[in-house]
Amino acid sequence: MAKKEQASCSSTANLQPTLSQPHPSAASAAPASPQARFRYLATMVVYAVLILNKAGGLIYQRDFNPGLQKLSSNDYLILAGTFHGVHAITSQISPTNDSASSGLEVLESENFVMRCFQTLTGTKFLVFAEPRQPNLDVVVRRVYELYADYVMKNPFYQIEMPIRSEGFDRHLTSYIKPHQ
Amino acid sequence: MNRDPSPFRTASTASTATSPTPKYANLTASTNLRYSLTRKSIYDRHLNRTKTSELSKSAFAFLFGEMVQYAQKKVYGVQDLEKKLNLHGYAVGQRFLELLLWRDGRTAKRETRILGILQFISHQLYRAIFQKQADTLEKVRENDDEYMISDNDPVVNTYISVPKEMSQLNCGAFIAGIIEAVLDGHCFPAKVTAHTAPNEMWPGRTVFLIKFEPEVLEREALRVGS
Amino acid sequence: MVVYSFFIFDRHCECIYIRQWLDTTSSATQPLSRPVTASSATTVAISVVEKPTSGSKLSMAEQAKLVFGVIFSLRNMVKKLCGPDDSFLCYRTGQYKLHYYETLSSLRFVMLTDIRTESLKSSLHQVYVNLYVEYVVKNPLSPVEHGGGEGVNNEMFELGIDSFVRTIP
Amino acid sequence: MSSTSRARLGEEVWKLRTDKINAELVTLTYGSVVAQLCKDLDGDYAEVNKQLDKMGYNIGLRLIEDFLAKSNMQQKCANFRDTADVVSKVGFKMFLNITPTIANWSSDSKQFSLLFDENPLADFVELPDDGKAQSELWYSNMLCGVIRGALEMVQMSVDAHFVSDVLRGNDTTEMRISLIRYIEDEMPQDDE
Repeated sequence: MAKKEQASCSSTANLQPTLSQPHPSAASAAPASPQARFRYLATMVVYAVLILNKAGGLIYQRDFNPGLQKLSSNDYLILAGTFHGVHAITSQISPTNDSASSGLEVLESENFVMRCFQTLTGTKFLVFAEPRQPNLDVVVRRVYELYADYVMKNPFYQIEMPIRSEGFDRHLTSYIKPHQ
Repeated sequence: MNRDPSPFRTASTASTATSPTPKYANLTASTNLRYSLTRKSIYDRHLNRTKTSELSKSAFAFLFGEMVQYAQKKVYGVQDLEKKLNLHGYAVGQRFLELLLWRDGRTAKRETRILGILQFISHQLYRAIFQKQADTLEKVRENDDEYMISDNDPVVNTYISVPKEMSQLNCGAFIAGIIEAVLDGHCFPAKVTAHTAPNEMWPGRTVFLIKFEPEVLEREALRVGS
Repeated sequence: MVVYSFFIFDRHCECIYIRQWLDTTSSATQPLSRPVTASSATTVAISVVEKPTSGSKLSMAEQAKLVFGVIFSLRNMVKKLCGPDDSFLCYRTGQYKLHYYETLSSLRFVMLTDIRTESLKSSLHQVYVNLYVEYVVKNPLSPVEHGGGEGVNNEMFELGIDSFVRTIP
Repeated sequence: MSSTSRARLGEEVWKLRTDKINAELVTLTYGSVVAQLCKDLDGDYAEVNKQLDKMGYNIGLRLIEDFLAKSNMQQKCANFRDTADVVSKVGFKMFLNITPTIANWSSDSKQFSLLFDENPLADFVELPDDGKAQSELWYSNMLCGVIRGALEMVQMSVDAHFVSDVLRGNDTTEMRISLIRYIEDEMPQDDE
């Protein structure tokens, strides 16, 4: 499916240069047809993607568009560890009394919005994008699917270790920057 | 490479006599395998039952990935790993060959020409196993005992990213094993190896280089000559 | 729009004001607890009318400490990621939204609301300008520094906060 | 979540979000793996079972992510009965296009069985006629490892093993799954 999607994604992107109204997709389910999904993502500006393993260790970091400062790999490691701790605490201080309080999901600053998606297995996906980026949920879910395909199914990837799968990079880039 | 037949007898040896034993049916005197009375054994079910059935590609990807990791633990270096994968493919290829020829029934044609067998592989066999035809079938100009079948995106490699330090490895050696088994099965003994040959559209493109044994060429020459 | 709690931290990273509202649908009802009055050295002693019904079993002081830990880390993270001119606005979990506003004088205003509340950046700015500066800073009786929340809990400020919370859309 | 809605989810994920492949390729590949193990361990079937379970466990640790990503499941299972539904009606459906029936619940709802009236891994298979295999080898043991590995990644420590197999001449292929305990999330060290 990935190969077909990639082909359809590049073709539809240049067919509709003017962005139609973003596809009103439900928060969790991605818009039904792949074409619709890619048309409205055409002008997506994602700054960076980070992936943390369930212990908070940084296993993937990639910049896609300028927007964030360039940090040293060590800074990213520290940032990931801190965020992991903060994420756990944000669910502790939840004022509502239902027990299953999730941790931080969206972080907003003047210059970026960050969507944090934590899987039931504890892996965290952080997607940084421009503040008005519509519906980051679809983007982060797609990154998770690509991770499940091109990292988890790669026999040369060792679980919880940094990701060096060329296939994952290739498909992530063609998804996030389709027309370059 | 030894190719001793694997311990599993192929499905085609059916035996029918049933002697009444209390709990298990013991089909023939020669075997002391137990068969459940209430359940249909594989001999009772039609061989074409799973002809078009499908499983998820992920299931295959995880199984194949684990097979690669298991093989990798037992070998040193890319060549040995490819040999192991080739062996696995060979076992699969042997069974697929029999299954396909049985399914062709009377229409099955015994290939006698190199081009014939290669077309059988890149069309019928590939479509039966991978649900698509091989992308190209070429002859290597320089030496006449070599042919090439290419696949733009072999299903075994879809999710595999080979690390740089093992860059010559191509897990398509598994498919090379399948091709080799089919060729051997048709008395066209050959060595088949998988090579990565990417182009800008298909980074995962793989070419299966088929190198026939000398006697195949002699026979071919006789046939062409007569 | 439901407001759960409101915190003020001074530049010494100390919590000088906590206010919690009953977790009911109406925006703000009778305040649960009088604000924090604490001697700066010891832990924050809270005079609480009743046990806060907010879900978390944490005491107010613990919650304040955790909230500060979170906003401080996130604030630094944002600064690291985007440089000094960027500032952390808010974050949302599945259950609540935390809004953050920091003055140039490193006074930090934090408000926890339900997740549907829009950005409160300008509202918190109003709280700072119209309430905090007017009724706390300009209040001759209150000390310059508010170690342990001293002088922040004066009457006018309280009323101001209450009426203000009701006006937030 | 009722079991019918789980079944619907499984059906939907199988139809809409799963790439398909020829089943016989998977069957024969699995066969070649088991055959290779029997050769490498020269007929020590107990060891082959263990190795198959270990390989399955490694797969389960990874497969769970594919399962969660494709099934879009956001909440944890309410209880172990719900887990059984999800494993059978969504997991097995999505990967092997079968839905084993759930049976023989223990009174404390901590143990259940999966009855496979269809097992794609065991097509065409007949165990070796060496008088040992039919009483020692669990041909599809990799499935037990997959379940154990996958559930461990979502904080459930379980034991899974086969109790009967048609290939052994039994009337049913039954896998017994029992919940050992729920694993608490490790808390990050409080570095505030």
